[in-house]
Amino acid sequence: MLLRLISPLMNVVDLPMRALQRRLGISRLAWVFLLPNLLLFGTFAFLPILLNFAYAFTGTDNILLLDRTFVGAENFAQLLDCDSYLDPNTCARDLFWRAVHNTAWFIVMQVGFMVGFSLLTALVLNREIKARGFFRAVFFFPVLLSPVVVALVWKWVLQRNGILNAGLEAVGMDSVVWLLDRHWAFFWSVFLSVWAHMGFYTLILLAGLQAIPRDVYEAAVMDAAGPWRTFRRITLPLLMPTMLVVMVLALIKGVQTFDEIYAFTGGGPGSATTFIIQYIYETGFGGAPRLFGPAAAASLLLALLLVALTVIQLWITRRSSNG
Amino acid sequence: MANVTAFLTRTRGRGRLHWTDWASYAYLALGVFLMFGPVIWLVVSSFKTQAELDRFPPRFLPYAPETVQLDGHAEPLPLFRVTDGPLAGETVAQVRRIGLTSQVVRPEAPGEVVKINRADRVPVERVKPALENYRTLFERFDFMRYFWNSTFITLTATAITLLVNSMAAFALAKYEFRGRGAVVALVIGVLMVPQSVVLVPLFMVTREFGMLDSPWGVIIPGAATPTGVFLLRQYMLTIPDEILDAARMDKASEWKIFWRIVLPLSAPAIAVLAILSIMWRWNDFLWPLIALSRSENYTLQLALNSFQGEMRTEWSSLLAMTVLTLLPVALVFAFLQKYIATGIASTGGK
Amino acid sequence: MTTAGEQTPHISRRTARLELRNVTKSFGKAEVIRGVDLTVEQGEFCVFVGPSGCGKSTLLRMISGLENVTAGEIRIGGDVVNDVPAAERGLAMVFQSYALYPHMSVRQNLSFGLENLRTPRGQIAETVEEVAAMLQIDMLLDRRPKDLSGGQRQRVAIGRAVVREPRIFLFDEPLSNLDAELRVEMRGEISRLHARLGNTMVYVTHDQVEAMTMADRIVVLRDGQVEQVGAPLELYNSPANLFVAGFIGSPRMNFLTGRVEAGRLRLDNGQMVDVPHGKFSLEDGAAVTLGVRPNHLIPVAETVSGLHATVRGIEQLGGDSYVHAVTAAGEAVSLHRPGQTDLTVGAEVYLEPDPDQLHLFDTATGRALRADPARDSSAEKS
Amino acid sequence: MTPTGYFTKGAALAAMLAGGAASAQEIRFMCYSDGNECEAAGEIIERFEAENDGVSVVIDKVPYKAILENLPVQLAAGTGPDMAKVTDLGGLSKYYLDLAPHVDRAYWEESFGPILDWYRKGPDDDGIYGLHSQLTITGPFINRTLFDQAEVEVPGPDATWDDWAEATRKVAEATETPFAMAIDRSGHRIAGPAISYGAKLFGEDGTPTLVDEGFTTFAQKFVDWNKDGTMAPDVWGAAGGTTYQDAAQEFINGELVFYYSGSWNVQRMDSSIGDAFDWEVVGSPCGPAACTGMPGGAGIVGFEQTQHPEIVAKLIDFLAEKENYADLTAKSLNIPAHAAVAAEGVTYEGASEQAAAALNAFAAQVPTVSPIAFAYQGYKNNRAMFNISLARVSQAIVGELTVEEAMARAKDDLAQALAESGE
Repeated sequence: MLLRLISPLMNVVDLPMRALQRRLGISRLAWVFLLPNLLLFGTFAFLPILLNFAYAFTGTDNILLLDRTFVGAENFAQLLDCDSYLDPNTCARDLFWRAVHNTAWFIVMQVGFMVGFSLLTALVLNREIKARGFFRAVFFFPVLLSPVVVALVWKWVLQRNGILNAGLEAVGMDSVVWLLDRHWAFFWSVFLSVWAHMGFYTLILLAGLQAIPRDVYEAAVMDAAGPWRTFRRITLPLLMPTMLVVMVLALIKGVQTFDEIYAFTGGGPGSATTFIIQYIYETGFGGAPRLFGPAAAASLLLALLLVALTVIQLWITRRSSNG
Repeated sequence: MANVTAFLTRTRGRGRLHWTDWASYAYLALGVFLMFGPVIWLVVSSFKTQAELDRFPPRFLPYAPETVQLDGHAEPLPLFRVTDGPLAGETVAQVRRIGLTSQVVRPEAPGEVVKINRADRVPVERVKPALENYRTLFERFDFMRYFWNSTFITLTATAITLLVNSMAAFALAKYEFRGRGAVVALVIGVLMVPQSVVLVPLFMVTREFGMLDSPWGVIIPGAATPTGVFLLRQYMLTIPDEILDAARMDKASEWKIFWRIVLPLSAPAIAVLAILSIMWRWNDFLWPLIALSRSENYTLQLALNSFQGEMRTEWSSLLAMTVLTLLPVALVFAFLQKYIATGIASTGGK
Repeated sequence: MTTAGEQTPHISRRTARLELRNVTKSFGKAEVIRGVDLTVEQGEFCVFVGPSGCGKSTLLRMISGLENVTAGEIRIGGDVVNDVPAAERGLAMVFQSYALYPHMSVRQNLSFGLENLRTPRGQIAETVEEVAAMLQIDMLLDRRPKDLSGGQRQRVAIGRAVVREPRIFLFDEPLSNLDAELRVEMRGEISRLHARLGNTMVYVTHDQVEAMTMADRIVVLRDGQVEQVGAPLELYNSPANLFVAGFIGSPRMNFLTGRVEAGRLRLDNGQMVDVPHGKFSLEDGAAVTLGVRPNHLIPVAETVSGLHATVRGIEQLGGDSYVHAVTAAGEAVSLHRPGQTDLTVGAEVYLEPDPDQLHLFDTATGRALRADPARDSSAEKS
Repeated sequence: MTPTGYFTKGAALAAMLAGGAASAQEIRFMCYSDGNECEAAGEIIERFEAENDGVSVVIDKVPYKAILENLPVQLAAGTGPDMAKVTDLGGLSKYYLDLAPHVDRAYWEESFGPILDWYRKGPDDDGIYGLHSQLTITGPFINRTLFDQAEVEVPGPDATWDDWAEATRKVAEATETPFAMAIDRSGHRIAGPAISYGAKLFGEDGTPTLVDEGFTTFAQKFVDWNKDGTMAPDVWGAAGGTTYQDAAQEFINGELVFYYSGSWNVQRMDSSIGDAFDWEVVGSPCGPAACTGMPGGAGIVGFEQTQHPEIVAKLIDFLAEKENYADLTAKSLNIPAHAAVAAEGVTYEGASEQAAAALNAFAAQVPTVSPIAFAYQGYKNNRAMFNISLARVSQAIVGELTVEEAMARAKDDLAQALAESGE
C-alpha cells in the first residue's frame, strides 16, 4: 500500500532520529517530533499574530510595517469606546459591536440547534434501523461541501424566484423574500450553518452513544424505566462528556463563522448577519478604506477570546476524560 | 405474501414496527430530502439555460424551446402552440414579435406570415440539458492544467499535513514532558484564529519566504492544522502505552515506534484527517487567491472564478462551475464515506 | 508444548544474574519503591508478589528499563544498566494486556523485534517457526491478534519474548486476564518453558497461588519494600511477619491476639493456649498474635484448653471442607478439613491448634517471634 | 534549399536563442473582465508581440475580487504584476508607472483629455498613467413594453426622480409588475442621483465631505422609496456590508420597470432579453441641481515596480493607438473615451441595433456629466467614500439606523478613513 511506498523514506529518517534519541533521551525527543509542526505554526500562525500586534499599535494605510507610525492603544480604545456595550449605537465603532452582538446571538442559537439536531439524529441513527451506513453518510455529506457552495445552494433555493417560494405558492401561501427580513436572514444563517456541519457532530455523538454499554440499558429495562426516563437518567448523563466536547467544538466553530455566511447574505440585510470575522475581513482587507490597524486590533481581541475558549475546552476534555 | 410483509416490516430484533420506528424512518427520509435535495436541485439547475433559470415557478427538469429550420429564414425559429384565435391548436414558428403581436408562419407554408396575439401562444418545449453552460466553461480555460495544479496542491499539502500533525500529536499524546500542557493550549489556541483575520501579516510572511506565486505558498502555510493535531492526539491517547513499551523492549527506536506502530494503529483517524484535508485544500479559495497571481499556477477554484467580473452574476455559468468543483468532492465522498464514518466514530468519542 | 528434551537449534540459552542495590523510585514527592536490595541468581524463577499498589510492577518496569531509577543500582550480568535503554538490556517482557501489535499478524509480531536487531531474514523465519512450534501457535502465524483466543494471545506474547533470546524474561501479571482453567494450564507451560530454556525469569503477580506453584524464590513486596524473600515453602512455613503470614497460604492464616502469661498465651477471648517451650522467646506481658493455619486447627471434644467457637458457615467441596466460625470474642476463624464434615451451622465446636504448627508474632511490630534469630530471613525491616 | 539558406536560418535561430536568453522580456498583465475585454485586448496584444521580437505578454485573467482586494496588497508589498486593468483608478495612483517619458503627450492629452486626471495623484500631477479602456456611465434602462401596456407616457429628458418614481409606480400598478424601480447596490451608483440633488461631496478647499444637505436629501428619498416599495427592496436590503448586488435579473425577467445601472449592462440586456420585451436607455433623471450620471470604468495601467518600463509603456501606447482603441471598444461593446474615436462613432461588432442605439444613448450622456461627478470619479479615495455611503445607507434602509444617524456615522467613517490614509 501507500505505507510500503513511503517506508524506505521513513527508514532513512530513522537513522538521524536514532542518533537524536541517543543524544537527547526519550522525553526530550518529544520536542523533535513537535518541531516541524511548531516551526510551521510559529511561522505561519504565531508570527502573523505577533505582526498583528505591530499593526494594531500603528496607524496609516501603509502595509509595510516600517512605514507605519506608532499610535499606541488608540485602535483598541476606539474599538472599546462605548457608552453601553449592550447598545451598539452608543459605540464609536458601532459595526464592530453589532458584529459582536450578532456573533453572540448566532453562537447561542447555532450551538443550541446544532447540538439538539445532532443529538436527535444520532439517537435515531443509534436505533436498530436498516441502511444505517447510508443515512449516516447522508447527514455527513454537506460537511464536505465548500462554504461557497453551501451558500450558493441555499441562495439558489431561497431566492425570490426559488424553489422554496414556488413550493409555498403551490400550497397557496405567499412567497417571502427570505433574506430581506433581518430575522429570517438570521434564521437561515443559523439553519445553513447547522445544515452544513451537523453531520460531523452527529457522528461524534453517535460514537458516544455506541460507547454506552448495552447492559446498562438492559439493567434499566429490568428496573422498569420507560424510554423517556431511560433517556433522561441513563443516556444523557453517560453522554455528557461527549456532549461537552461537541458543544465546545461548535462554539469555536461558531466564533469562526465567516465564509459561508459572507457568501450567503454578505452580512445583510444591513448588518443583521455580519459577524466578527467578516467585520475584521472587511475592515482590513475587503476593500477601501483598508484600515489595517483597527482590523488587527479587533483580530487580537478575537484571538484572546479564542485562546480562552480553547483553554476551557482543554479543561473540559481533561475533566471529562478523568472523571 | 404475508412473509414479504413480515420481512419488510421486521426490525432487527422483535416483531412489527413500533410507531417510533415509523417516526425514525420519517425523520431520516426528511433528512435525506433536506441534505441531498438542495444539492440535487443545484445540479439539475446547472443544466438549464439562463431563460429557464429565470422562470418562476421553476420546473424540475431543464427545458429548451423547440426550434425549426425553415426555408427563407437564416436562423432556426422557435415553435409555438397557438391556444386561441383562427389558428388555435396549430403549431407555428415565430418569425418575430413586435409589441403585443407575434408574427408567425406555419411550418408547411414558410412564406405566409400571420399575425397573432402574443398571449395566445405557448412555447413548444422539450427536456434538453443546456450543455453549453459547461462547454463555455471549458472553452474559457485549460481545464487539465488547473485540475493538475489543484491535485498537486491538494495531495502534497495533505501528505505534509498528515506527517507533521501526526508527529506533533504523537509527541503530545505519548510523551510526558515539561510544558506539554502549555504547548497544547498555545498551539491549538493560536491555530484557532482563522486565517481570514491575519491575511495581511500572513501575506507578508509568505512573501519573505519567497513562496508567493508558487504552489508551496499555498501548501505550506496551512499545513499545521489544529483540528488535525487535536483529532489525532485524541485517537492516539486510546492506544495502550503497553504496546509502545512492548515495541521498546523489541528494540524499536522511537521513530520506528511512531511509524511502524502508532501510525498504522491510528489509521482511522488519519483517514478522517486525510479526507478533511483533501476537502479543505480542494475547496480553498481565499488564500490561493492572494498567494497566487500568475494564471499558470492557478487552482481550479481560482480558474473557475476568474470570469467573475465586477458587475454581473451569471447564474448559468456560476451553477455549472459549482457543479464542476463539487464533482471530485462527491466522488471522494462516495468512495470513502465508510472510512469517514468509522474514523470519526472512533476518534470523536474521547 | 513439546517435551523438554527436544532440540531447539535456533534458540540459544542465555541467562544472567540480576542484582538490585538500594533501588529507589519516586514520582515527585511520592516514593513508590523504597530501597530494594535483591539478587536473582542465574536461571532462577523469581516471583514478585504483593497486593496491588505495592510497587511490584514498577519495580519490574525499572528492571526492564521502561522506567527510570531514581536512586540505587540495577546490575544485569554484573553490569550496571541504569542508563542502558530498555531495548539494549537484553531482556524481554510479557505484558499484562499482552500488548500485541494489533495491526500485525502473529508472524510479524514475532519477527518485529528480530528485524529491529537486524537479524538476517532467513534466520528470523527459522526462529519464528521454531518458537511457534514450541508454543503450539504455528498454525496461527498468519492470523491477527483479534482473531485469537485469550490463551493463544498469551502464547504469542510469550513467543514474542522467547524469540528475542533474552538473558532475563520479565512477566507482568501475564495470566490475570485468563479464566481459571487456562490459568492453571499456562502456569504449567511457563514453568516448563523455564525448565527448558533455563533463563532467569522475573514474574510479577498478585496471586499467591501462582507464586507458590511457579517460583524458585518468592519476593513479597509491600509499600515499595521487600517483606520477605525465600523459597515458597519457606515463606509458608516460616513467615517473617504478620503480612507475609497473612498473604501466603489460602485460605488465610487465622490470627488471634493475646498476651503472654507465664509462658502460656492468654487470648483476648479469655482462653489459654499452650505454646511449645523453647520454640519461641516469650516475655511475660508481651502483646502477641497467634497465627494458625486453618488446616492446623483440629476440632476436638469439649475441653478447657481448646478454642470455643460457633459455626457460622460451611463450604462442602466434597474432597475438602471449610468451616467458618466465630469465637466468643467475635474473632473469625476458619478451619480446613480433608473429606466431608458433619458439622452444621450453629454448632458449637472446640478447636485445638496443632502445637507444632503455631506461629507467634509481636502484635506491635508484626515480626515473627522465634527462639532462633538465625532462622530469620534476610529481609527484615531495617 | 541552398547552403546559404541553411546558414541564414541557422544564424537567425542562434540570434533568436541568444536574444531570448538575454532579453526574455515577459510582461505579466493582470486582467479581469465583465465580458470579453481581456480576450479583445489579447488579440491586439498578439499584434504587439508580433511587432516586437522577444516580448511576450502573459494575460493573467483573475476574478474581479483579486483586482479589488489582492492587487493593492501585492502592490504595497512589491509583488505586483507589470500591468493590470484596474478600477480603483485614484486609489492605486501611487504605484503607477508614468508613461509620459515614453509616449507622445500631445496625442494622449488630445485623445483622453480630462480623463487622464482620474489616474493622477493630485492636482499638481501631470503624468500620464493609464489608458481608460472601458468608459462607463450610469443611467437608467426602462422596460418600454410595460409603459406601452400601461399606457403611461415615458417621462421626458427633464423629468425628475420624483416624476420617474410616480410614472413607474403607475406602470407597475397597471401591469402588476412587482417593482417600479431599482438601483444597483453600489456607492458609485447613487452618487449621480445624489449630485443631482445637490450633493457637493467636496468642500471649498477640495477636501472630501461626502455628507451634506443634498446628499442627505437624496438618501432620505431613497430610503423612503425602498420602504414604500417603489424601489425593489431585495437589491439594497437583502445584502450586507459592501456586497455588490445588481437587479439585472429582475429587469430581464420583466419584473422591473426602471433599472438604474450603467452602460456595461447593454450587452447583457441585448443577449438575455431577446425579444421578450422592448427596452431603452434614457437620460439620467434630474434633481434640483443637475441631471447627471456617474462616469466610471476601468483602465489599463503599468506599475512602477516593473522591470520593463519601456515595454509596458510601449504596449499601453500601442493599445491607445486610434485603430486599436476603436477595435477594442467595438469588440468589447464599450463607450469610447478616446475623443477622435468617439467623434467618428464606433461600429459595434455583433451587437443588435437596439444595443448599438443604447450604447450611443449612453455615449451621448458623457458631455452632460456634472463636474462634481467627474471630480468624484477622479478622487483617489473615492472607493472608501463609495463603500461608506453604501454600507450606511443600507443600514438606514433596513431600519438599523435613522437617516440622520446613518449620515453621522458616514461622516465618522470618512474621518477615520482619511486619518488612516494620512490626510
